[in-house]
Amino acid sequence: MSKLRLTREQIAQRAALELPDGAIVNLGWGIPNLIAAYVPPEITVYFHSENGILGMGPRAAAGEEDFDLVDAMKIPVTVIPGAAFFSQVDAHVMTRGGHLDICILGGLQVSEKGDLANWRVPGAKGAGGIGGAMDISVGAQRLIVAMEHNAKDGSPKIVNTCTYPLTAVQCVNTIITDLAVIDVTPEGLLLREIAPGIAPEEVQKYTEPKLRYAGKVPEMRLSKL
Amino acid sequence: MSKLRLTREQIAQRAALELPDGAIVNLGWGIPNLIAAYVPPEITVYFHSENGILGMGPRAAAGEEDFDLVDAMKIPVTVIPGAAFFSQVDAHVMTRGGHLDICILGGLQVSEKGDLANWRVPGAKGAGGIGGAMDISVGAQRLIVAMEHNAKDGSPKIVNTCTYPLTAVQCVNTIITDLAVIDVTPEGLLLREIAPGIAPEEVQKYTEPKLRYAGKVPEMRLSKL
Amino acid sequence: MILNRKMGRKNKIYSTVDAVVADIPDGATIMFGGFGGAGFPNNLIQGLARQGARNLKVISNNCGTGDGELGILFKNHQVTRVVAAFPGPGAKHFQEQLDAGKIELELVPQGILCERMRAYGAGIPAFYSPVGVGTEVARGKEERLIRGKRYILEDALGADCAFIKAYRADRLGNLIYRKAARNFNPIMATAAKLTIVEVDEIVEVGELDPEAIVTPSIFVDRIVQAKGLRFV
Amino acid sequence: MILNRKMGRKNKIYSTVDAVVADIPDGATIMFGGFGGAGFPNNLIQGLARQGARNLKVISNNCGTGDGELGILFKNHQVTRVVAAFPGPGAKHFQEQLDAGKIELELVPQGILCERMRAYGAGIPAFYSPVGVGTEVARGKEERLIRGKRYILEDALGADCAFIKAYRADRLGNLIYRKAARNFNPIMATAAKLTIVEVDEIVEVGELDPEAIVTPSIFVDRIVQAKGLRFV
Repeated sequence: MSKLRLTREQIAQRAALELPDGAIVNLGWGIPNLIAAYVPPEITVYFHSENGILGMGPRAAAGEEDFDLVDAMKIPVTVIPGAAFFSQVDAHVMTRGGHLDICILGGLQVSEKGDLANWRVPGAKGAGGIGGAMDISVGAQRLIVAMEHNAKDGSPKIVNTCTYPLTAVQCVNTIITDLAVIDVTPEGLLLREIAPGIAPEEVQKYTEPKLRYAGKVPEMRLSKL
Repeated sequence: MSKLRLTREQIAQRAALELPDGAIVNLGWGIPNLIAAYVPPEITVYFHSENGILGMGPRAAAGEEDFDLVDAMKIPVTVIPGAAFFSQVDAHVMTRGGHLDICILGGLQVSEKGDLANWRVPGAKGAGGIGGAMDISVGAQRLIVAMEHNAKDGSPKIVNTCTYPLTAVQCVNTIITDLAVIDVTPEGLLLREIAPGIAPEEVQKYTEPKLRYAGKVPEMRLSKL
Repeated sequence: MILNRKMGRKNKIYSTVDAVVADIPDGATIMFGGFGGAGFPNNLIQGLARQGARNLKVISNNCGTGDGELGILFKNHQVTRVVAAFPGPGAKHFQEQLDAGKIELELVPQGILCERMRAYGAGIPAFYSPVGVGTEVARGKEERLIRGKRYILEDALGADCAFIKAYRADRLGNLIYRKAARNFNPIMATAAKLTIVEVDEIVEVGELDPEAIVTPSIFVDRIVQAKGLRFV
Repeated sequence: MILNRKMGRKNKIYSTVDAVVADIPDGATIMFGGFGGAGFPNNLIQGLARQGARNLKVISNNCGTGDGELGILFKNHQVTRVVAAFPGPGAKHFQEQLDAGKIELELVPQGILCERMRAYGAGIPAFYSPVGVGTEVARGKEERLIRGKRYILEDALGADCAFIKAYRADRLGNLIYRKAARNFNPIMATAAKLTIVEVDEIVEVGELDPEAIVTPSIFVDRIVQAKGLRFV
């Protein structure tokens, strides 16, 4: 594995740059959950939580938790002025109905066609749980997956065909990893940016499907804290 | 036509006696709209309006109208303590979802099987309008039709098969007219009560399908104002 | 149909009614809130009448009262198709043009009109309904037995644009309504590509109780404060 | 299943948790509100644990955290079937019995869980959904192309009883919730034959703002005021 891979925090920093000013955003489990801290200060984004919050703010300070005000990960949070509370059915009118501008989820596998598998590792113990990921994946105007490029055993997580249970088919627009930013296009995977010091050929080596790129691929930018 | 027929107000008075204490009730156009005035004082019923009110009170007094607070007939009304406002979609979750205890609608025709036609007279001018009647008819836990027993030309409105455009099939439980109270049962129409001074045979004469009755049929009771 | 937020999620407030409807194109499908004289976006409707877009497809409970509410759009011959639950006895201009064969009408049960719009907003393309089974409403629709009962298939109903009326908006677009003026407005807000709201009052962000917001800002694209205009 | 309002629409208030759950029969299908530690009817759950009904069919987002929330019902072997979106890593007792083949699990996407319950409450028997197309969730379900897109048919989901948690009830049963403790509770209230609510506080009729009531009284059958009980 390359020693030049980005950290999870750096993946989150890069992903934060994908957020347009004013966007309504849902962040999933894992690396996506780190992104809120890296939103560029010059823009405002509005966080949606599928348990019924629009306008979620930072996590609650220790000692100031209100356990009726938690995010989808059960963490006590705050709200910003202009927030609204609603039921979970209305929260998913927003997800499934295509009202969220951008959603960023974690991933176990993403296929060449943009299929996403992110809810169960085959053979893992426990019932697993779908949660809101299927509704979010299907409805997002733009779906980004933020994940490590390779599994712990080094196997590619960007694959020709997902072998893990699917979350949704042909739903992913962009993959942001510790090696690259890759867009899913009708012509295949497009290598848009690469981590500093990495060569496109190296990214290809860690990726099962063929990556398209031409000439010099720009370096991944990172958001400042 | 019998001279002993009840008035429209008296039909409403009789219909009011069908309301159980505590019932949630929707009243339609025509005679049903007169019923609210005759609810027995010893009971409480809660009026639902399909434009988004539960707990509708009497009409607003002259000079005190709030034109944002109207019933489904566009009449300025009031609300009672404990009322709630909601959207029209939620109002019809209540109708279609079977949450209303009892609904009383007007009728143009009711068939032996309880089919109801109440939204358009064939050949009448104008586009007509379905309004909320179809949703209400389908969802009511108990549907009563309050109407005159016969059309202006004397023809029966309780018929073997409706010839007017239907509102819903097999939805009516009870018919209250100026001549009788009739229940729709799996065995056919059951003459439950008759107007004072009317003989069962006379009611039958004004009714197309066969009426079932045995022995002495009780007189229609009327609610006091 | 080229209609968009123009100013994005952060700046939704227009200073005039004419500006907020200026780019509504000919042929647009538009939902209009309102029921029984309450909750009609009358200023937006008047603005659309001045703006003059034609060949409009209208989705609304009713079709105006004389020249009032939607009446002016029919009077001006701006509408060619209507989906409605109860056009209404006062819809004089609509009725004339319907009789003259100049307007196409789809009559829909009121609750199903609501439910079809909600389905669209919720990403549901179609659903089975018990309403209208065995009636004219079922004509041309698939019928299906589900657990022994008859149902018909109803399609989701969306629009290019929703014209709605609320009581108060905050500057982000969170909305509250007033009494029975709520009616169709919150549903339509979810079912159109572009939602334009006319409000009595615009308040600062944070002034509306987060527990009592009826339409969250996500569903609102353009806001204009307009003096009350009511046709009773 | 014999479950009813008992005291009618006018008198819904029970004085104890044990009384309000006393007649829940073996084999009942029960919905439980709550998500992420917020909005669980923990007092009702504890009451049901004491009452001892068995062979219960549970509909809930998750399956408890240790002994907390729904955990106690699994610990007591009171549950034989579960419909859930995210049983949860802390659902120890559930997991043990699932692994032992003593519980049947139907895993449902969270938004579809909500939507199926809403459909039941709204009189919609089934709807087409884009969620889960091409995944395990689609297994055994009808797939259909609608306007060129793939959808699967989802059934409405109802229950004999809903156990929910609200913040305040008035004496008629109108409810308001607190922040994200609203979650599944208002939906479940519409989707069960009998809805039992546990509240922090009961107020007089007229004390709740009619514009801000989230669950109108029509959906509530029994109310019990119970001291807060939270498993964090």
